[in-house]
Amino acid sequence: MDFGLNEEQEILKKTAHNFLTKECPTSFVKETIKDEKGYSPELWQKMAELGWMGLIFPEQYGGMEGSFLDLAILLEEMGNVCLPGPFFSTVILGGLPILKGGSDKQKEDFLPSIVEGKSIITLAITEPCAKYTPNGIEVRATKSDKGYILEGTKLFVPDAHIANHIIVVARTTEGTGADGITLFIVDSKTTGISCSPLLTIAGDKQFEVVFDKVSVSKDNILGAIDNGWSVIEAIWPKVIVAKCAEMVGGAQKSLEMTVNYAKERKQFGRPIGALQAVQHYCADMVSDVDACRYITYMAAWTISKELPAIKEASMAKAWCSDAFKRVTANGQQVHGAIGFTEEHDLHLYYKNAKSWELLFGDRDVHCEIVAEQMGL
Amino acid sequence: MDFGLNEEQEILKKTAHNFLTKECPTSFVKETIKDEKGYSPELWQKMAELGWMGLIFPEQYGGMEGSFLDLAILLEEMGNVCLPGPFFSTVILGGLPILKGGSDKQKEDFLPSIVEGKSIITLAITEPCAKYTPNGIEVRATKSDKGYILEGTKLFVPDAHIANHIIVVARTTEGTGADGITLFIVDSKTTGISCSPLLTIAGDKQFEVVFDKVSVSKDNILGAIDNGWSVIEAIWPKVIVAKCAEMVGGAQKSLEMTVNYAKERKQFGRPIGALQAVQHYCADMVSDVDACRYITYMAAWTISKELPAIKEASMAKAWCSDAFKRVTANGQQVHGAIGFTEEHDLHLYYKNAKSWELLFGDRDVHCEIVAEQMGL
Amino acid sequence: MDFSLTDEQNKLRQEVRDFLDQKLKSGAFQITSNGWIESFSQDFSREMSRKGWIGMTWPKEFGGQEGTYLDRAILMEEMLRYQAPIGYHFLSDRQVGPAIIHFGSKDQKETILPKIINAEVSFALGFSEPDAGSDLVSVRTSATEEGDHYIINGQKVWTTGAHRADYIWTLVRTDPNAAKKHKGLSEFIIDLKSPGVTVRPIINMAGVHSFNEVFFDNVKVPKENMVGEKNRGFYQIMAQMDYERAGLERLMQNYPLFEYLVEYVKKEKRNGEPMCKDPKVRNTLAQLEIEYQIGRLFCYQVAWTLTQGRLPNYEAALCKAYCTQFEKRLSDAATRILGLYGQLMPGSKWAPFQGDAASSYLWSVSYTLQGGTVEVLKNIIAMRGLGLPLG
Amino acid sequence: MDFSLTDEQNKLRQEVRDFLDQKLKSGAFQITSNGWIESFSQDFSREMSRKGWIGMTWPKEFGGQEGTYLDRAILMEEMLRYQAPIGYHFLSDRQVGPAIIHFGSKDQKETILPKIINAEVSFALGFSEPDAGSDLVSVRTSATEEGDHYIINGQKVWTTGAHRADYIWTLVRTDPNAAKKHKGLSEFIIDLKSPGVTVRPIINMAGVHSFNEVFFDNVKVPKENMVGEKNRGFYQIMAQMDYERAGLERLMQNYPLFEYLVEYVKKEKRNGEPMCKDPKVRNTLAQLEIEYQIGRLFCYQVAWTLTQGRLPNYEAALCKAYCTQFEKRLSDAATRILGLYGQLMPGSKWAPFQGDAASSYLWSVSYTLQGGTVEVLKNIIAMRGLGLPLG
Repeated sequence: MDFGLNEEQEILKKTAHNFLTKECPTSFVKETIKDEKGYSPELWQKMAELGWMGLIFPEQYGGMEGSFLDLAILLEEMGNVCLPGPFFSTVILGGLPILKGGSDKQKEDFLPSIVEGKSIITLAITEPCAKYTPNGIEVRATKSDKGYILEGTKLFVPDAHIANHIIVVARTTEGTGADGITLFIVDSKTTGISCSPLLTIAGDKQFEVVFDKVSVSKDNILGAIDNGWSVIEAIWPKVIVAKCAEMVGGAQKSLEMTVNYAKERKQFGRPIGALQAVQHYCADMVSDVDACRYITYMAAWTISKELPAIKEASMAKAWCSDAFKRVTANGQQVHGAIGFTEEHDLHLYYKNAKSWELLFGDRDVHCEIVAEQMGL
Repeated sequence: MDFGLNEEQEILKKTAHNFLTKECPTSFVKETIKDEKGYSPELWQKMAELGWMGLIFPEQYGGMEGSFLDLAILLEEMGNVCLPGPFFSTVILGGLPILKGGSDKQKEDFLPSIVEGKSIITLAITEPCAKYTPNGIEVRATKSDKGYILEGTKLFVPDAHIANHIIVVARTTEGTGADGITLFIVDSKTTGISCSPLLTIAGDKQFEVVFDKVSVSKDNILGAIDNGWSVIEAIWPKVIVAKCAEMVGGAQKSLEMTVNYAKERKQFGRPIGALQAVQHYCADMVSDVDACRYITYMAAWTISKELPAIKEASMAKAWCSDAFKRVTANGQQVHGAIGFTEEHDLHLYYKNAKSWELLFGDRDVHCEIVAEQMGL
Repeated sequence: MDFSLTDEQNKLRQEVRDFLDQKLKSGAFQITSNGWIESFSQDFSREMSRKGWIGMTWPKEFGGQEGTYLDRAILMEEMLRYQAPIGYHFLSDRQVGPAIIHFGSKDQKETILPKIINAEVSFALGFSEPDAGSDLVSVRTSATEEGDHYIINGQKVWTTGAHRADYIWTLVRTDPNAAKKHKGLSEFIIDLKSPGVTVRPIINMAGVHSFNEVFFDNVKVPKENMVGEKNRGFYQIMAQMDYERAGLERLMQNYPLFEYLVEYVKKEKRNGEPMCKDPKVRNTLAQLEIEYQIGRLFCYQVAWTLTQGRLPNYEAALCKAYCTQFEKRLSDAATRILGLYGQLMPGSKWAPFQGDAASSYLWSVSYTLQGGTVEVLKNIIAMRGLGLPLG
Repeated sequence: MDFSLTDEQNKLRQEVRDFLDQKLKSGAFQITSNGWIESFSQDFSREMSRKGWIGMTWPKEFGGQEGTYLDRAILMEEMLRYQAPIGYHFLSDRQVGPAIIHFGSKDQKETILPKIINAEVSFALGFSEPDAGSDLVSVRTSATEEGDHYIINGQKVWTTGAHRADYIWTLVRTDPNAAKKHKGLSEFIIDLKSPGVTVRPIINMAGVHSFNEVFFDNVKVPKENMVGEKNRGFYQIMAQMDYERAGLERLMQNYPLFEYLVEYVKKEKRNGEPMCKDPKVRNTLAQLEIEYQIGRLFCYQVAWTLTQGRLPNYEAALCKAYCTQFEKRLSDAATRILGLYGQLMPGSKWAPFQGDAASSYLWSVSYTLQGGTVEVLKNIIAMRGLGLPLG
């Protein structure tokens, strides 16, 4: 048992923290989420230079071959500053499926480009029924002379407006199960693709992506035909735990802001942090934050060891979904009216907490998975 | 709108309160629940003399023809002192079905005797599957030469050891629905009936009642053959709201005990009631208690007006189940170790709260009914 | 006991509904959570005035209807159900008018009350300051006597609607040397167009300009604008608070969300089955319905108490504490039931019921803060209602 | 980071399990929630002693094994999973021994520690008094110097196991005139067989004689029974508390209930379907599993910190606050899942798993009170862990 970071991880954490604190202040975050693009190409390039996009990819593609645990540490720092932009989409939702299911050629085509910060990729999985399960996949890929024709609507696709490529989860054979689902790597500029922006609570960029007779070739298939879901399944614990790592960072920062405020803000002649109600809110918050951290890192470690992690990942997401939200709500209550203003920073976390609770399934969704894993 | 009691109700409430405070102190409650009989025949007779057993029965049977609201007021006071004994069984579970479904002869046979305190009656509805729904009824009544043969096991039957008669809910026609269920009023001394006591958390008397080829005549049928469930259905909102009324009284008393303790008990040089955490517990408690009272009395009033009350009753039971429990748990936390002792009185309420939460369905059971009533 | 309404009360409710249905049809407003206070329409308020629905409970001598607080509860319940645009007169009707009736001078009653009732004037409330939020006793904005005027200096904050109102009702310090700080405060009515008043917008986290900072720089205010007794302002305000805390607006700020949600899950299907068949959805909505009905009983209990001529004691604080927490749970539950759709904001493509859920989740932060935080309210319940000692 | 155990640690766990399986088979005990501390068996403790499982983390010079706190956590986890009868030595092993190692005299170390390790002596803890519960500083039981003795007068309460133990470890007032009350307290070891000691049983709400009042009427105690420095007792105790708060016993007092429950719902059918197919049951049990796993991580984090040679700061308080609240939710959820069966007490016909659910619901009242209430713990977290000012 070891709850500590090793030396390299400490350095990674510290470097990331310092860099992001400097490059991604909340003023930048607020500007960026109001901006249509939703990210800064300059910052993106700097992050690539630090090797972040390649942190977990093999050296042969220019990556650093770090562990998933390393990536979790980095993501925690990103969540800590509410970093906007397509890192999650590109590395987690885009890179991981390609690494897992891609042919050698596909890996060579995409991974170095991701690592160098030249390629932005995203994953189009959910549809109007808003599910992450095989029975939620109804977009069709019908065989044609040249390959396949994609037809249907994907919803809540992150960063589709800036993605060079979109990995599309589509049904190649009728049915509702996992069999018959195929992944396609599609150039986002292919004729027939149209994107409409959605307005989200957290200001992150999500899109409706409509595929209107979009013609793709066989070479665009990622993994085996009809067996694409296995790729999704394989990377899914990573996706979930990566999101949890961001939540840990966000929760930590919300706690710190609140504790600092409770020390400074005076009412009734003394700091409000001396009030028992405020102390108890803060104590509940630190308990929630520590719990988020341990349960998330246990899952991240399990993934790093390449052990089965479905239960661990769902335990983390179930807990973090509630706890991060609770932490930000308690933080708001301690802050009072000031936290309700746009000028203040706390709302960024409050909004992310709600957004990330809903993304990839909330507590109930993941409790059901845990129940299954318990043999219930 | 009128949230107050009328003059007669105020008198009833005050009389009941004074009588019960004097006749049913907690020392009496503790003795009685440890006693095998579980009630005091002397007190029972006094209650009959006060007219309580006849409060809601028609004058022609010796009753006072009071409203259901009056009964709720009385039950609140009974819950307030944790009155042990078979009042609930006899009047609510026994008397109401007879009043609703009984023939003239049955009413004459049983109601005056109930009113006079001479008859104790109970209802055997639940079975090992522990449900209050028609699909939980598997005890069979098979036709025989002389009438019917009862066969099967009833569980959680209150006061079966002292009941003169047991109303048995049995299946006369195969199936799982409401049709085919018949009620029988059975003399508890009939051959083939055996009772085994259960040990319950609240110390109330419940029994396993086994029917081993128990022969009953047609005259014992209460209501129509195969249509007994309609009687249960008709009285069920009353059963539920009657229990809620007891919960209101128990919650009120738990609150009072706790507030008094918070004023008297000193730690850190002052009454603990000055601590914000204790103040907030107490504020939550009074909120819960007031909510229990209003939602329960709204249901009781609806019943009194003979309006449909399924939703109102279930709203009350769903809420009171959680709230009374929460009130006693908060009360315990404010009391500290002293409340955990048998010498103290608070545990009587803590135990009743758990017991009554589970009886007649907890929050989830009743939320489902409310959902149905909402058209969901 | 009686949980029904009289025929007259039912008639009133129907009348209000008919009026609102007609206005709704005419496009005068939309049903949106939190819309009631945000929408500011003098025209709409004038129409309500003509119906006798402003100053409904006030004495006839001041132009009121002498209706009961139950009548007003019925009126408000319908206004909130529809989220009618009552921002112009709401604060004047609920709080300013009654305060003038209780504490105002003859002249104030004669000049201001008719204007409120006729929707000719709109008020904002200026109590909080940067260092006086929950702790109102610490108010520092000062009023110094100078001839027939007072000179006001200082700053108010979280002033809802100050950018649209005509007057601001303030609590200011008239005796900086009072031994006990709460004995040096007075109430003033200040014209927001007075020289020296600056209103600076504050944008809230829902992106809406709802409240403001208000700065006073040597603002001259006639002496007759003081309300009630000098240096008794704190006591006056405490009495007014019970009215502020009592209303259905604390239960129904996001009521449309609840109705939208129930309808939505009945119709919307997920994999062939209506969402309302999901046991979790059923359980959540049933629990919310129960909590809502209890909140409604709390509100009506307070209105009934007022109608009886008694002041609600701890009950108003309890009602507000309970109801605002309910509203928070409602907005959270709504976003969760909607899942990914729960993150979609007003104006977004695909947003169910105009993004009411996400928007309400943002607004809900303010519910348990405004007009006394839940924590302060619970202390009031404990001390005033239960007699627990001062903490 | 590493969430796995070493081969040696896994071997230890297996060894403990084998031992317990064998004892279980031989009928030495039954698996019942809350049984671990209630069951008091010197024989069983002697067998554990022979295994080296008492004083496991203590230095070898005092007869210990110099095992790590992680080893002890593993040992305790299995003991609690089985609810082995460890009441005889538990408090001595967890608290009394380490306190003597830290603060005791050479003589105390030499005479008492071996007896603890060999399960020859059992200790009770006498801290609380009728007027000193959460507020330990107010302890009034007095120790007055008289020749080579102290004379003890006063009363302790909530003393677990005092009716079975040999000695009581007490906090008493040695300087009634200390300017600061917490600077006048000292720790003493008192023989419960001393003349003047009276032990009066207290029956708890589960009907069990678990704790006691202990009265001291001019009890003579040799001076050498004072532990540590005179008038430093309060500081010594605060340090000991971190050990008290750290353990898995705060998470697993009713652990068997959880395992019983999970097995029960898998097997038991209601109307033909296993209970575990009910979405509500699934959701509840999954949530409990997550909460349990988090509690376990909290406990292991504290053990790891101690193993690193660092004292857990706020973490021990946090761990206990979290874990005891989990245990309460568990017992409540269990009774609800069982429905009407949830009310059946130990010994009742038809009671599922020996009435563990109902019984645990009663015991659970004490979980968030003993050894520091949840409220006191949260204040410690806020002040010690987060640096918030004294309330």
